[in-house]
Amino acid sequence: MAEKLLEVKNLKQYFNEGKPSEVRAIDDISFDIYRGETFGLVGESGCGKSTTGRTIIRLYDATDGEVLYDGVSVHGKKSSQEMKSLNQRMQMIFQDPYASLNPRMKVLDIIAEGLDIHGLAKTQQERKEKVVDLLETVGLNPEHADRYPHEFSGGQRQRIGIARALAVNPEFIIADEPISALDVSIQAQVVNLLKELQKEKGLTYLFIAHDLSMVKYISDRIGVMYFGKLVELAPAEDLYKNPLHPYTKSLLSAIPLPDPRYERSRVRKPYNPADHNYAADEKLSFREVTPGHFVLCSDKEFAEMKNSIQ
Amino acid sequence: MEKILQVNDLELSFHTFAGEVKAIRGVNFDLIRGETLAIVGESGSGKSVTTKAIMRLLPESSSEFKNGQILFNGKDLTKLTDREMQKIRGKDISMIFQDPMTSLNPTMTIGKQIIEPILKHQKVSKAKAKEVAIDLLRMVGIPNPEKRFKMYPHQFSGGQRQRIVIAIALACNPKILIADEPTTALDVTIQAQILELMKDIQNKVDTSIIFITHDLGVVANVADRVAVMYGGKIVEVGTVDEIFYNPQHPYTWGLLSSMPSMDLEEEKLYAIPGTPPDLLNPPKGDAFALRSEYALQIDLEESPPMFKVSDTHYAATWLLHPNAPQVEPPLAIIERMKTFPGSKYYEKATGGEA
Amino acid sequence: MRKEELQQLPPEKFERITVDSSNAERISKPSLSFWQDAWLRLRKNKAAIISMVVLVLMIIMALVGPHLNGHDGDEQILRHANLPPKIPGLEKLGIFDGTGKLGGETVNLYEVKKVDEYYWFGTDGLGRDLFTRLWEGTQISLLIAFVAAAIDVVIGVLYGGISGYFGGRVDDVMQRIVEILIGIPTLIIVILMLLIMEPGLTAIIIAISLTGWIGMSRIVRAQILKYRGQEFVLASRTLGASDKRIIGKHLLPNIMGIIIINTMFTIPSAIFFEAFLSFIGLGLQPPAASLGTLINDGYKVMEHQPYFLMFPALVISILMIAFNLIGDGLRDAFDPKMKD
Amino acid sequence: MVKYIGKRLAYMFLTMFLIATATFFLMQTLPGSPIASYNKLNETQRAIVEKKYGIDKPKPVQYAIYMKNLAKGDLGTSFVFKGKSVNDLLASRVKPSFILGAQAMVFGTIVGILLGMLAALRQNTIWDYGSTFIAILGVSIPSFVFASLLQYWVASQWHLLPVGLWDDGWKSSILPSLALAMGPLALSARFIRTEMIEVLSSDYITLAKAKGASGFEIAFKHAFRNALIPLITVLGPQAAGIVTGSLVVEQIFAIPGIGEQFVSSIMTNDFATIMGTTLFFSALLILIIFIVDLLYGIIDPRIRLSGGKG
Amino acid sequence: ACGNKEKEEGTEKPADKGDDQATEQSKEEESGEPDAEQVLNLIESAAIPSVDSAIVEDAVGFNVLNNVNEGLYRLNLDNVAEPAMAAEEAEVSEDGLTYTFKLRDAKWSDGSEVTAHDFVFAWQRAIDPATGSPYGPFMMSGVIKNATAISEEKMDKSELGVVAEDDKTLVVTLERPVPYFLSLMSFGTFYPQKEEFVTEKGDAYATNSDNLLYNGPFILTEWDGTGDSWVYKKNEHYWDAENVKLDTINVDVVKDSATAVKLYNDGKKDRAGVSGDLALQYASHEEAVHQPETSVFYFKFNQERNGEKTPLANVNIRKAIAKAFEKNDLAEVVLANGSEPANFLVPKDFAYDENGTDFREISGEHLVYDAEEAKEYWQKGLEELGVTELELEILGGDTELSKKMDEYFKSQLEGNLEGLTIKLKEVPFAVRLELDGNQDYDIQVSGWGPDFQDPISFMDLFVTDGTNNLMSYSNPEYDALIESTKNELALDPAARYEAFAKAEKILLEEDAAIAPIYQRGLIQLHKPYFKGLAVHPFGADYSYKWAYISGKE
Ligand SMILES: Nc1ncnc2c1ncn2[C@@H]1O[C@H](COP(=O)(O)OP(=O)(O)OP(=O)(O)O)[C@@H](O)[C@H]1O
Ligand SMILES: Nc1ncnc2c1ncn2[C@@H]1O[C@H](COP(=O)(O)OP(=O)(O)OP(=O)(O)O)[C@@H](O)[C@H]1O
Ligand SMILES: [Mg+2]
Ligand SMILES: [Mg+2]
Repeated sequence: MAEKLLEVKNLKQYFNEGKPSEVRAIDDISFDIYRGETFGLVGESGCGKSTTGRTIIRLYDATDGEVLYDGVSVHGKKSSQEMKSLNQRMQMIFQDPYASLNPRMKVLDIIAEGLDIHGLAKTQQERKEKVVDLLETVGLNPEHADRYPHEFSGGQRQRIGIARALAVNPEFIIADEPISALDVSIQAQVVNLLKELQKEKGLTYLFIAHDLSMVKYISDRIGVMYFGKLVELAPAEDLYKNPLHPYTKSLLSAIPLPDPRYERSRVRKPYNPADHNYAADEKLSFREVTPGHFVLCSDKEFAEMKNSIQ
Repeated sequence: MEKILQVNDLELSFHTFAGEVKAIRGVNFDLIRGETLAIVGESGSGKSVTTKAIMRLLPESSSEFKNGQILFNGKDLTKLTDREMQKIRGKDISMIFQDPMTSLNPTMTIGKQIIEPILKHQKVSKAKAKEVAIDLLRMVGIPNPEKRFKMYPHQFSGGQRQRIVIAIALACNPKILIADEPTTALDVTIQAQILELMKDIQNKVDTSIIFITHDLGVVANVADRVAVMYGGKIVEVGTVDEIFYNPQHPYTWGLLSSMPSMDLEEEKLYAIPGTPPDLLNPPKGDAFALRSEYALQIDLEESPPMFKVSDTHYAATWLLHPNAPQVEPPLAIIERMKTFPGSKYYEKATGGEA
Repeated sequence: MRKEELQQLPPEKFERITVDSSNAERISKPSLSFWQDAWLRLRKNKAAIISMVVLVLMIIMALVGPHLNGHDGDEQILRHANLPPKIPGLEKLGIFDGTGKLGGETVNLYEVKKVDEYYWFGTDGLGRDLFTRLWEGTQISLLIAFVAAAIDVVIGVLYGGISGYFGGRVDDVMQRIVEILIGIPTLIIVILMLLIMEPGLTAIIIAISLTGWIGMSRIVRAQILKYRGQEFVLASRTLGASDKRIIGKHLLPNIMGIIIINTMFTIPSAIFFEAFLSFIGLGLQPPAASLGTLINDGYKVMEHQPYFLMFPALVISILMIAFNLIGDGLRDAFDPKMKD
Repeated sequence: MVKYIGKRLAYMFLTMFLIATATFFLMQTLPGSPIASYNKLNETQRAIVEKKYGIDKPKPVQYAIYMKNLAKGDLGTSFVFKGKSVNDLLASRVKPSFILGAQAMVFGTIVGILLGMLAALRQNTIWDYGSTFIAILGVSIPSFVFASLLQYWVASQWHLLPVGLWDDGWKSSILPSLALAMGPLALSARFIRTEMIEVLSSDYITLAKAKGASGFEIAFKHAFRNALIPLITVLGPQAAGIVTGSLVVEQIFAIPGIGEQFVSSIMTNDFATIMGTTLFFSALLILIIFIVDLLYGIIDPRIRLSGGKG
Repeated sequence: ACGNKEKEEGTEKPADKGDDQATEQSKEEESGEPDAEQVLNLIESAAIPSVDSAIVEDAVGFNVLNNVNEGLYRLNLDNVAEPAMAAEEAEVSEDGLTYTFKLRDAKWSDGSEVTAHDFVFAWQRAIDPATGSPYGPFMMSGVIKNATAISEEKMDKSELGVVAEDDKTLVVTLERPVPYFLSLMSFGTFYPQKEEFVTEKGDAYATNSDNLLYNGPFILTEWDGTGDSWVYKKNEHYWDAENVKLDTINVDVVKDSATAVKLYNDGKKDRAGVSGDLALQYASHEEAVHQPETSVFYFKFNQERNGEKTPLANVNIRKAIAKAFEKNDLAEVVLANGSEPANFLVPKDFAYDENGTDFREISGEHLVYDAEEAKEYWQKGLEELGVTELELEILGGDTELSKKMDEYFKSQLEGNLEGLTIKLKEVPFAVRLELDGNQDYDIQVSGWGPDFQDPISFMDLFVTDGTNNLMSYSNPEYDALIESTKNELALDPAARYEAFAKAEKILLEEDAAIAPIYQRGLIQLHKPYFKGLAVHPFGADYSYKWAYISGKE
């Protein structure tokens, strides 16, 4: 297998720690992302997907655990130089194409912000040229550089966000629900673009979404999160064909497809955490059921899964 | 087939700083008692405006009815006084909005918000209204309704809030329920629950539902009939099977093609190029032509009328004109058509098989 | 279109054409800078435009007004003290003809005092021309308004910005300081200043700097708190932006609107704060007057010499209405939500 | 909740303590000694009097004593009103100021809110412009001008209400209250207008309309409460200011209030009274800010106390 | 005037002084028949800080005291001190050092007798430094035997030269002959206090109307010690109660002159002072009473500031400034309130020699406005100083009227004296006291109201190191003259007045140590039915004892 680009080890992120309002947004998750792949992360709203992304890029300081990027820890004390270099190699695309662009900045300046911060453009001329290149890369016209975000549609805005992330030549991009707020035809534009870029530049993605159908289309491997925990991780095809964790099954069964006949026959499988019937002393752990297919389960469940596969 | 609502030639504009926004440019459709009509179309195509026009919820200062009728039980809603309209809203026609996070008043208990339309439209006592409200909450699946009656919206999850909004909409057993993207803000599992709930309720109380969404999966799930909107017009309307398995309008093709299929491995998703039309200066002719690879010369000059495909199926595209050249729909669409008996590709497919 | 017409459409109309899809990405609006765009929208706001014209007129009057009627605002002609307004032309209409009250009787004071000159807005108790003094006062008040607005913006925005942006302990401490500052009455601070300061513009500015910015800082803080978690700020942080950059480039431009509106509240209070300072003795060096001091002097004799109060009150009201309408207009013009 | 209130109270005491300290030392730098007015006293007398008031001791000792007494709620003895405790002095003056202030606040806010609502509901009509005009006049013309105008017309010319003095029951309070009300009126009108416009465009108002609610119900049952939050934020400190009296208005209407007394105490160097009044004022202010914070929670259940803004 | 610290225009004390016009007016009034209802409504300018006769130091306090209590003497309608608690004129020894008073049968408001012991107690209490009485030592030192020593804690208070020979006989021993001693006896500080009552009340004494005992024409009610209103009721125990006609006087504090006038016009109040710009409008009002006071205002020229000589140490500069402003315009147009230009320090209509000749006629005018002369002095002064320009600061009050006046000075002085720049500093009273005390000013607008009817009340101010000098003025000749009036000339009125006249000439004409500006006047609105008001030129402002209502309705 390819080399590990990002390792997340026992990561925890608690908000308002110690207070009654404590939220365990991420509760001990571990996974790796390999260079060049797209890692999909799905789960219902509020399960901690964004928090995971933001903690990886250090918008939040982790409560516990470790994030290694290319073998280097992201968290902990860092010089501003080290921070900058990390910021350059790792970038993020945000969920909301409306909130993530400063309404009072020109597209040129939005995209060039990374160039300015990292001193990647020596002259105004070069700066402008680079921005124009980026705009073309994401399928926008050079004259768009002089405009303000509000003049663009959602899909175009999301592409500006992508151009901003690309400006610093990152290797790894966290895409936090980049398409959830867009309508179908525009979703396709953005997904196509991300795929093309990956091919051209060899990017690695962490692709966050709650819609399994798009995620399946774009991802190589998918992790399923439930209430701050990673419950299943498998290659995309495998996960879709062979979901093991009941939550994953439920999630898959809930996706409506643009096929009325299929819809009429689809049966949704509800998920109730209580159905696991874990005993008080049972230990849950993340185990590999088939090669590359991990599930959070107890010993008993593990055995059952193994059986059912054979 | 009782037509409970008829929208005829609706035209509507907004007056803004920049000029007149022609948001609705001639919309026609009927709603039949007990059915679910889905309206799909991309953002900005006029779905919400159409339904808000029915409810007369558009800002009076900036919106203007240019033409058309909205007949509800034979009454033209556009002609009613505010008072008369208030009697219809919430009682005969009610509405569910997209975002459960913002459509409940944050400073009012949910109980009060549910009781309000009951007290308003039915002559019942407060206690009785409360009973009704608690029943409704139970019906939409809020556990412990008696206890949660006195709680505020922020104390509920998104899915629960959307259920409450539905409960409010159902409070007076409306004849028409308009759901404007009721699940867009929810994740799939909760979306599925809400959709099931709506279907259940429709079976129980026999309302007609206008369901707005741009998610074709949802449409496939809930709709009896589908209307496709583009640029302030309905460009195609038909039963759900007709639209999904025998679509005629290039825009519908584009929409259906841009969804990834769970089974097929595609290299690249189909994406409709370009941006939606500028409704300030709507293009002459077919608004979709500029983005369509099937554009005809006439598309740029003349806007197409509704061509009949079947008794229930109409589409507004010059491609259906007898003089129009025959075009091949995208592959994914042909795949779909193959399974539809009325389609020209159907025979081929079965023939081949047979 | 009728059925038969439909049938008759010529076949060439049904030619397939290719539409350049990159064209479809084009935005039809002309490219404008942020400021041009704001200006365009401001220009559509009639009230704001009229107010701007009025404000410019007022500024012009403040500059040239003192030289218009040949009287000197500082020259005391005691023989001409306490004359009511008399305006050539209008006097024939029975208004502003020099009649005023004296000891309960209405008489033409110009005749009684045998004055031949015209004092358009009358004279004060020392026989100084009020027209001239009014515009000189307007000059000073406008100056103070601008200075106060500047202080408000500089100190208030900086303080509120820092407090809100860094939050936590910094915010706690800074907010306690603010509470103490509002807790100590201004009068005490001003009296202390009296001991160490020469009265004059510097003293006024310092006094305003000491207390005038607190309201602004609180509002800015609240706004910053609201914006600092927005995604575009996070985006900038993932790019490695410094705090300075985030505040300067991202936060401040977005809270401009509210800053402008709040400044509109600051201006009148500054104008009257100056009057209050002058009253205590820390303000302007006599014989200089300001709108505030003119009103302060005027309201006491309102009953008998209403023109004392009327003209400065009128000027200040016009100024305030103009300022506010311009402020509203600016806020709307800068607000992306107000985009057509 | 209890914990939160406890914490807030602790903070309030801290702030009070700091204000008391700051004022105490500022007071020492005020011109003249507190017994400046005793300038006829000879050296011996002066020494005795200073001893009597305890101002012969070193400053830190004086400070300690003052703070000790303050903790017991004792504000000391007036230097000008011989032998009278500052507590009594304040007590006798607070009532008129409070009545006027409270009436002005209630009247000003109610009328202001109505004007603001009217302006918002009839946006860009003559009502809107009229209400904005009144609001601007309210902030740009000082209360003493209103006071004089009211006194002249209503009392002197039309003889409808007393010219001044505090001897005619509630009648005496009407004009001064009206004059004082202009400030809060203007403020409320401006804030409510802006906020109502925003609230009226929100989804839940549309939903309320969709329920069939009438314009009146929408404005008062649904929108009003939500538009109130920003207003009470600014109104709180204003209330503290108005309730603790306004020098000029009290002087114009010859009302024996605290504002007037405060100024004379400053003019006569009555340190104990200055300190006492200042502390009274800040205590009230801090209390009101606290109440405003509690009100947030009552008006808007979303603002949980722990998250309430400081 | 009440003896107060320096007063200044705009403290807006509605006190007015009896002059001919007012006296005549009141005499005329006496012809009217009193109405059945005898209720008077008045305005005061400030709250009462204290009614303890040992503590009182402000105008309002002395006024209240004068109407609820009584000393040995009381000023009558003609402003002559006549026996009050004293049954008859005092017996004075040959050397003028011993005064023996016989007390009349008078009662306190609790019904007990007023005795000589009450005087002894009150006086001793006032001089006792522990009491902290501002006026006790000020009035008694150098007058009553041993007062100075007691006030400096060098002697016990029982050594004070006042003894109760029996219940009804009081003997006072003086330090030196004091020609105006009897007029002091009407002054509040010398009023009696009942020991038993004072001790019983302790700290609470005089803190409200219940904690006071009255022996004057009225008793005080509804005074809570801090409030802005109080009521006088007729004192049934007063010895002369049959001549007191008023039943009730309602008093409210009104600080704003315009409001006071409005209350007057509304019929709510029977008398109101008119100040500031309003005076102009009311000067010719038919109910206006127009009365000069005995307060005189002048420039103080500070000769030494921060240890250095100021340009004002130059006599020509001082003279130039003193003569460089037109005083008639100032009084008539700027002040316009009945004030009169002053070319003197001791006011007119105040002190008379034994023939009844006004001191002013004896002393004449000094430092009259003369722009030409002023310019000459100015040039001379500048040459002596070796400069061509001077910047001087005028320290003034922060009231409306004093500001207006300052602006007038600035314009006059700068107009007449080339090279002079005037800076105005207008500060609140407390700040001004501080600056005055530190001699931190150049020129100050200052004023003085007399505490008793004698030129010395003014002349004493400017002796070297006088408590109110504070401008480093010192002239041995002047000091000697003033000293002589207290000693060798004390019993020779004519020579004494000559000495005062000479001293005044030195102070003004020769040294221009100060520059007189004006003698204050006031305009009062006074209802015609309000009759018999006694207005006093010094001490307390008013006596309501003889006042009554006649013809109201
Ligand atoms: N700054 C914060 N302080 C406190 N709690 C937070 C914070 N940010 C997130 N949370 C909580 O952490 C949990 C996980 O949030 P997160 O935003 O990661 O969810 P998500 O999976 O991205 O959901 P969505 O699909 O809605 O974006 C939620 O319960 C959220 O309320
Ligand atoms: N109040 C308004 N003033 C001006 N223009 C409006 C207003 N409301 C809607 N429009 C315009 O009308 C057009 C149709 O809007 P509408 O809200 O119906 O779209 P939609 O199909 O519901 O889209 P979405 O899927 O984003 O909800 C848009 O171009 C929109 O900008
Ligand atoms: Mg998220
Ligand atoms: Mg919509």
